[in-house]
Amino acid sequence: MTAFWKANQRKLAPWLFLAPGLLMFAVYVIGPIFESMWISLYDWDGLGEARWIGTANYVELFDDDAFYTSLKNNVIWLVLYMLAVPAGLLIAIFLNQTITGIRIYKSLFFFPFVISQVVVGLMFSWFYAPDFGLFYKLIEVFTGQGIAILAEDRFVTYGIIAAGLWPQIAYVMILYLTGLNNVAPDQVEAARLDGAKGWRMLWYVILPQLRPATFIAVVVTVIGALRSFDLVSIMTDGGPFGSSRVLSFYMYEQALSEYGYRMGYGAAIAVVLFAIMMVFISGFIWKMWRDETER
Amino acid sequence: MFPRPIQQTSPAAQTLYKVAVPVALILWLLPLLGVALTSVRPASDLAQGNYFGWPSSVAFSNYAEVFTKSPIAGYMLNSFKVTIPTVIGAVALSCMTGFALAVYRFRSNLLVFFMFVAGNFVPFQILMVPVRDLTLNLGMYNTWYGLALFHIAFQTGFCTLFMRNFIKALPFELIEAARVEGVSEWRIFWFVVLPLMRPAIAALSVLIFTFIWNDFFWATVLTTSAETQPITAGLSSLNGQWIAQWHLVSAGSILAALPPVLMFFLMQRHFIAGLTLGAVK
Amino acid sequence: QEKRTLTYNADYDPIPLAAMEALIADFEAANPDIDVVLNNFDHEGYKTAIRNFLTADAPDLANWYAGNRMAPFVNAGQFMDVSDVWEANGLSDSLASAKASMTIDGKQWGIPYTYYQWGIYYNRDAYAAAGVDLPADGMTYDQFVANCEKFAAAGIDCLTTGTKALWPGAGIFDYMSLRTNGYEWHMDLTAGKVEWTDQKVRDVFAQWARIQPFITKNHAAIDWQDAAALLVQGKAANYVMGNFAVGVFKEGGMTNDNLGFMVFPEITPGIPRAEEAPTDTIHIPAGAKNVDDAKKFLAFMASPEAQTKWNAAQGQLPVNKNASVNTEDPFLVAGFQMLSTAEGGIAQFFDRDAPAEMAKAGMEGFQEFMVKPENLDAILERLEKVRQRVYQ
Amino acid sequence: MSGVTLDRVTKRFGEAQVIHGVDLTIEHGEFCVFVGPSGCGKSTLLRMVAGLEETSDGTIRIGARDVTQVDPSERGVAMVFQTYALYPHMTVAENMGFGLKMTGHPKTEIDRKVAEAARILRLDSLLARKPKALSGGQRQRVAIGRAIVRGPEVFLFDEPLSNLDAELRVEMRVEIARLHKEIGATMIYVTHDQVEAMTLADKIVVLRSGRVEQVGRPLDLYRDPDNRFVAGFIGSPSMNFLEGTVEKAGRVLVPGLASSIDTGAALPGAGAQVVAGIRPQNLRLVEGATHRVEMTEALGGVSFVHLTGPGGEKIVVEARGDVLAEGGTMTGLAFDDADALFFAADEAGRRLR
Amino acid sequence: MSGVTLDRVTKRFGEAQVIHGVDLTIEHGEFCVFVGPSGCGKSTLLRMVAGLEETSDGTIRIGARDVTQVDPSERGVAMVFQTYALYPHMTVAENMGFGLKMTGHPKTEIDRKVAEAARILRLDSLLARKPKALSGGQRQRVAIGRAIVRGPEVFLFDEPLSNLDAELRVEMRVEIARLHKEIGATMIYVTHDQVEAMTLADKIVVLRSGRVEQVGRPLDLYRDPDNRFVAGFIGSPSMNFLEGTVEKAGRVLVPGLASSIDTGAALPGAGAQVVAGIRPQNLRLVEGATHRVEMTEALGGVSFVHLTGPGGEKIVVEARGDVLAEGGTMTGLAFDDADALFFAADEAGRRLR
Ligand SMILES: Nc1ncnc2c1ncn2[C@@H]1O[C@H](COP(=O)(O)OP(=O)(O)OP(=O)(O)O)[C@@H](O)[C@H]1O
Ligand SMILES: Nc1ncnc2c1ncn2[C@@H]1O[C@H](COP(=O)(O)OP(=O)(O)OP(=O)(O)O)[C@@H](O)[C@H]1O
Ligand SMILES: [Mg+2]
Ligand SMILES: [Mg+2]
Repeated sequence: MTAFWKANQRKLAPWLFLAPGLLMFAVYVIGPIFESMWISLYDWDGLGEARWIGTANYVELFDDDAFYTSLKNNVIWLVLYMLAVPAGLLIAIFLNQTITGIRIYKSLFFFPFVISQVVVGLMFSWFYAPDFGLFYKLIEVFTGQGIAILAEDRFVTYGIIAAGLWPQIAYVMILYLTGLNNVAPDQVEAARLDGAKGWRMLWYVILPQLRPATFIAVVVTVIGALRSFDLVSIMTDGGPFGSSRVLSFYMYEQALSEYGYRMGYGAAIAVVLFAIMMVFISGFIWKMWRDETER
Repeated sequence: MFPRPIQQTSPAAQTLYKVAVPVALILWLLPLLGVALTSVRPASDLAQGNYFGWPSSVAFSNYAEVFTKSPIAGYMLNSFKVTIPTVIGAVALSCMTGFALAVYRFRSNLLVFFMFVAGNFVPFQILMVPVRDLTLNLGMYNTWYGLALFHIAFQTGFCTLFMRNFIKALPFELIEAARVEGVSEWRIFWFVVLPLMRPAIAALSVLIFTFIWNDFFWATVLTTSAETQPITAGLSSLNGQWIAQWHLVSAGSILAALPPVLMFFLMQRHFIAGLTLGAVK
Repeated sequence: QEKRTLTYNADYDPIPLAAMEALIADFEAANPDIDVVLNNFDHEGYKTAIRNFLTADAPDLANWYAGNRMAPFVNAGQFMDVSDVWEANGLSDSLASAKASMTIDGKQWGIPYTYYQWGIYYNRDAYAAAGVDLPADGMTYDQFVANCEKFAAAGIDCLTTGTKALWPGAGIFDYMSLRTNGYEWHMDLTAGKVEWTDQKVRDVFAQWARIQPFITKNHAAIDWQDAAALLVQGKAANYVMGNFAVGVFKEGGMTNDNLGFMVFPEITPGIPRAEEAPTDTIHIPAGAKNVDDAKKFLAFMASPEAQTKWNAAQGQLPVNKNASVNTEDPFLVAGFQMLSTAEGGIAQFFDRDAPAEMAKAGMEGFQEFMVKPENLDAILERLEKVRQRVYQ
Repeated sequence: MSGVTLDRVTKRFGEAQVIHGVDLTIEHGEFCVFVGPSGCGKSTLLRMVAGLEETSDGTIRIGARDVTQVDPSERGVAMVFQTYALYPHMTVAENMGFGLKMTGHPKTEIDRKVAEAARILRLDSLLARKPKALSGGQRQRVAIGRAIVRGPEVFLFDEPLSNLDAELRVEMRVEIARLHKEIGATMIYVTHDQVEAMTLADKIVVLRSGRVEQVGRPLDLYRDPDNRFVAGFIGSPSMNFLEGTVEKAGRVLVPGLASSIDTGAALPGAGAQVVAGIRPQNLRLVEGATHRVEMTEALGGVSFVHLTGPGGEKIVVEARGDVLAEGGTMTGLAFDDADALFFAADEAGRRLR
Repeated sequence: MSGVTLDRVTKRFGEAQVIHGVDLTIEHGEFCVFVGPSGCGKSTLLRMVAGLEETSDGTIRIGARDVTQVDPSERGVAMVFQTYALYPHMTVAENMGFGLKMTGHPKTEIDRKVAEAARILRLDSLLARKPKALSGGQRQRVAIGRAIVRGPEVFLFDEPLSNLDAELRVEMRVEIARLHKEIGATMIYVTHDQVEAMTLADKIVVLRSGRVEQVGRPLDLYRDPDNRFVAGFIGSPSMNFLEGTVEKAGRVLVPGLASSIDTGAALPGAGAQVVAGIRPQNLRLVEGATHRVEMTEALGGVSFVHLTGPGGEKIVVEARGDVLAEGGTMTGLAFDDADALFFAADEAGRRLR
């Protein structure tokens, strides 16, 4: 036994170290992904027997207006959420100075990210609240007619995205602040000698160096956009009349909410969402794989 | 350094900057300030339509009311019950997985690693139905440990990415030196690597604390009653009860936000290191 | 002495919660060996929670609703057959009015203990402020619409509602439907027997469209309590609501003097008047551990004494015909009067009469219609699609 | 005319003063090397000329122009950094043309100048590569190319070769010498390396703690240092320093060398302490038993023999060929009196001439 | 007895073979230095001896024991890394005692051994410090101390001094020599540095691309290299190589030196091409006009004169003192025929003896 252990210690050790984590992860994450794909082929209300229906859930999905609304909103989320990247960069540049107290300022700017999205959602609901919300009032002052953002199917998604952007910008800002910290000072100096200033310095010299930060910022922003559930749930519950749904919320609604309990259908939505996400995950993994094997 | 240090610009620009930063900060935190202000606004102010003016008096009683008239204390306790074991569990597991993936060369190393990474980015909705089922079958539905167990498993993905990159950045010679000295693998992990991982552990702990404390989705999926729901889900249902009572909603929100905010302030350096190290590496 | 616990999951708002706690105290006094543990849920959250706790961690008692709404649980075997309780306590007689809505496959699956009428609550002060005559008995829809124009001129919302949670809109629809096409047709519609693109459905919406412009603008952004505040403040004049709202109105400062109630006005003349009165019920989950005591509690809740007491406190109507109505409360009296003279029939509520999925889609459609009446065609086509799938 | 003139130039970082009123004139076309121990202010001074550090006090002139307050990009200087500071995302050609592009030169002109610089530095075949795909020496050449392209009046180099390995350093050193000859611009060069300083410089500036210790031609510094610091700093292996006592005018007793030395230097009065300095190259092992051989390092062509003097003084002798004096044996030591230098025995160690 | 014997040792990383069947015997107590260009496999070979890399083929013996498949911890070797690899969270004493503690030695014994090692390395006063609070040289001493404590049969050093600055390197070099003398264990030492190799080694192993080019005592390699590669690699500045033609037996015409050389080496037939090698130290400038002076690098004690031969050959001459031959002038070149070495003109460049 000990002899065997001695001889194979280094072969076995990694697997022993991996075992607990891998087991948990397999049971709770990897397994369920496939299970969901399987469930999406059933009609099941979570109470009785599941009924095999093949791809019927997907067929239905492709003829479901609510699904398309969610999909469209998801695309809007994705696109607009990307604003967090330039916005975060701007704030980071704005704050990348050394005046007294700047550390406090930076952490206060970062605040929204630390706060739960539930709380953020409540804050913005209050901000948008008709009749007395600050935003409503502001609009009223400027246009004479307040807008209840969360009751307007044209604006509601944008209103929620704005709430989501708030913490997301803070997150991106921190990533960029760290990135700016690591910008090679000698390159900046070389560029100064070369006569690059302001925007051109940013564009030609700084941004290329911030590429890793930008990459991560984009990744977390994409993930944030596609996972968006909390804000929709808190602020509108998908309303008005379902116009602010996104896939992640619609999935929950179909599978677990008051009028839902179509587990199979919900799983099908999740699978579609997963497929979309997989595009980005693959990209990320591909880049990581390249980085890993390069060394 | 970019942009050019403000100290090198004209005095006027410097003054302008020193004014601009706090002003920008106030605008940026406007929603938060509004809510903070509302949380100490007496209910009578709201009834009289005094939403934005200075509160007629500072009503800390709102907080007292939140505590006495709602189970918010219980919700917060539940949050701690879920969060703390999760932090410990996920960090412990990922120290080991991270060590295994960073130190050993074996065939499926990258494969396992990428599996953790990919799993970490999965939209968790796809896990919802099976995980809920699994938790039900394990008899852990609507318990803090059922929720914590899932969080541990799921966070292990991110933590592994983080830990692995951290250990990878340690000098590998340390491990080789120990091997030449005849130290067994487990002891290398325990005596050589683990002590060096303290900063990473601190960073991950605060990070995971915030993530889990702020989790809402799984709280709604895996818990249902006031006895088990953490603060996020609790706040959401209280919001359903406190219609038009913004002073209470605000006070509750502030309370819910407080622990992660405190955590962030106390452990700020670690927190930011965690965010960026895990991400940018 | 060891007490037997009886766990009870419920979803009461504060007022009914107090009433139920008082009743539980009575019950415990009468049964000193039983300890009732009440787990109270957020009203909205409860509807999600019940699915989970029924299968995972069943209590001994659970609140729910009559009608189609309990069908999924009954069909999935999650509720216990309590016909024996009905039998033993002669409930078929005393609860006769609700027996039909409690019966599936010839068995009873729970105990109804309260219902409440819907109708229009109005603010007399708002009427006065706009110079509109107070509504009188037998008021027609045309008159109501005419009043709305006067309210609009005075800057008051004629009709208010808060549809953030969707269901308040369904109350309006139900009345539009019941008044336009009658009870039988409405029940056919919710039972999936009528196409949503049918002309008669369009008739209903055509009537609705007449008052749509006078409904509070931001109704989709606010909860029903917010809308109640508008009524209280006199910013709105009328509110199609259930009787449970009276408590909220009064809490906001209204009194019997300025809060009025009227029957929803007649639209198509000659149709027998039907009303809406959702019934709340208590059930024993199939997974209950203490079934004997649970049945005892059901019998207790079915008793005229308990129902009298609870409904008096809550301001609702008891189902037990032997119970008494609080005559001090003009709204209860009016409601009792209204329901007892509703020759057309009594509907539960859209989301209890129609299956869940249809209900959800329908309520979303109603909300959309109230915001964008021009989308009617698209809405109806969508609902028809759902109907075809749900009832297949 | 583009010499560089520093006039009482001072630099303070907050409280700390790191450059103490340096006066220096560098002629047009001269190759000037700054040397000195780490932290003495070489880089700081260079960066002040470049405009990358503000000048706290004093004036910097390039040619006739006072550039003390002028922006770096307008001083007509180009700098080559120790780390190369190439833009990693640009190709070699883009790196070299970047400065011209920023100052709005037309594309054809940029291409022409880049091609010209690439020719001078033999980089033609690498123009399309990214810096990552280049060796250290090639990167350094690109960094120099980037400087050339802008056609500056003054080139500044901050330890440009210290990241290269020994072989490449030699090669690049020759390259830089050739470059200087070819374009004839004024160059200021910071280095740690004796050989670079000695071989490249027209003029060496020895700095210590932000002050100029001596300025002069390389061999002048080697042969005729102004003080003990310069004497010890220039030349490798270092000069041996030994305590001595003035016997009488023109004669110093140096016990460490076991002899008295006749000198023409202006000595203090008899009995005063002085320090004698003599280079390892100027010592010879002879028959005798005054010194103990500690160890011999034979490097092939040359050997370093480590001796201990009678009073325990450590002395290094450079011997030609692979003389193998065994550790532990005794030996004698010979030298020309004329090769010995004398310094004051105080902190400053002023040369006695 | 704990010499190290490598027998046809081979290493493959996947497809790439980096060590090609190395045979090598290192005697007990010998100080063996591996040198060779970067990437030639020095570290790999050392790590194979340590057991940190698996051996693809062949046998490694320490003393009489075949350790090819033995775990690093049981080979009785200790290794000192270029980066020191000290455990940053342990004190010096803990660092040194860690290996013993992990293998279950009693505390008193550990303390004794650590104290002993600390004495040898003069680390006594630092035992309670953390590595962070040590200078580079002290860290390196601790790393060596950690190796000593375990009392291994074989010490392995992988460029232990290359992270130190020039001055400290010299000091630590002497330290390591002293240590070897004191404990007399077998040592294998990898370095890039000529001086370290020449001064420390009992035996130098010159590696190229995973093959042993020559093994021998330092001065033997310097004087008597087996091939052109070794001749060029050992010695600084590098040997000058010039093309030559065999005139007749025992005589080679070397146009680059403008002369014919008599030699006892076994030459190929008349008319054949050979390569003549002669070290810069063995060349003298004399009156004449055969070579053009390109440039002189005067370093004070010594000067390197760069010449171009009649056919454009580049030749370096090391001249004593600060001979200043002006660039552009013509000069003659003299040398002893005996100092010239000859090599085959092919790729391998085998020495002709
Ligand atoms: N930004 C700064 N703030 C404060 N002190 C500085 C700064 N830059 C340099 N110094 C100090 O100025 C002195 C000179 O630094 P400098 O870099 O010019 O030395 P150096 O001669 O180039 O040294 P090295 O040979 O190590 O490069 C040092 O004591 C250094 O600590
Ligand atoms: N893990 C590895 N996988 C693949 N190839 C490797 C690995 N380690 C080393 N090599 C290759 O083996 C060869 C020898 O490497 P090694 O590190 O032994 O060289 P070295 O002589 O120590 O060089 P240096 O002087 O630069 O340290 C190199 O070509 C290197 O690229
Ligand atoms: Mg410097
Ligand atoms: Mg190596």
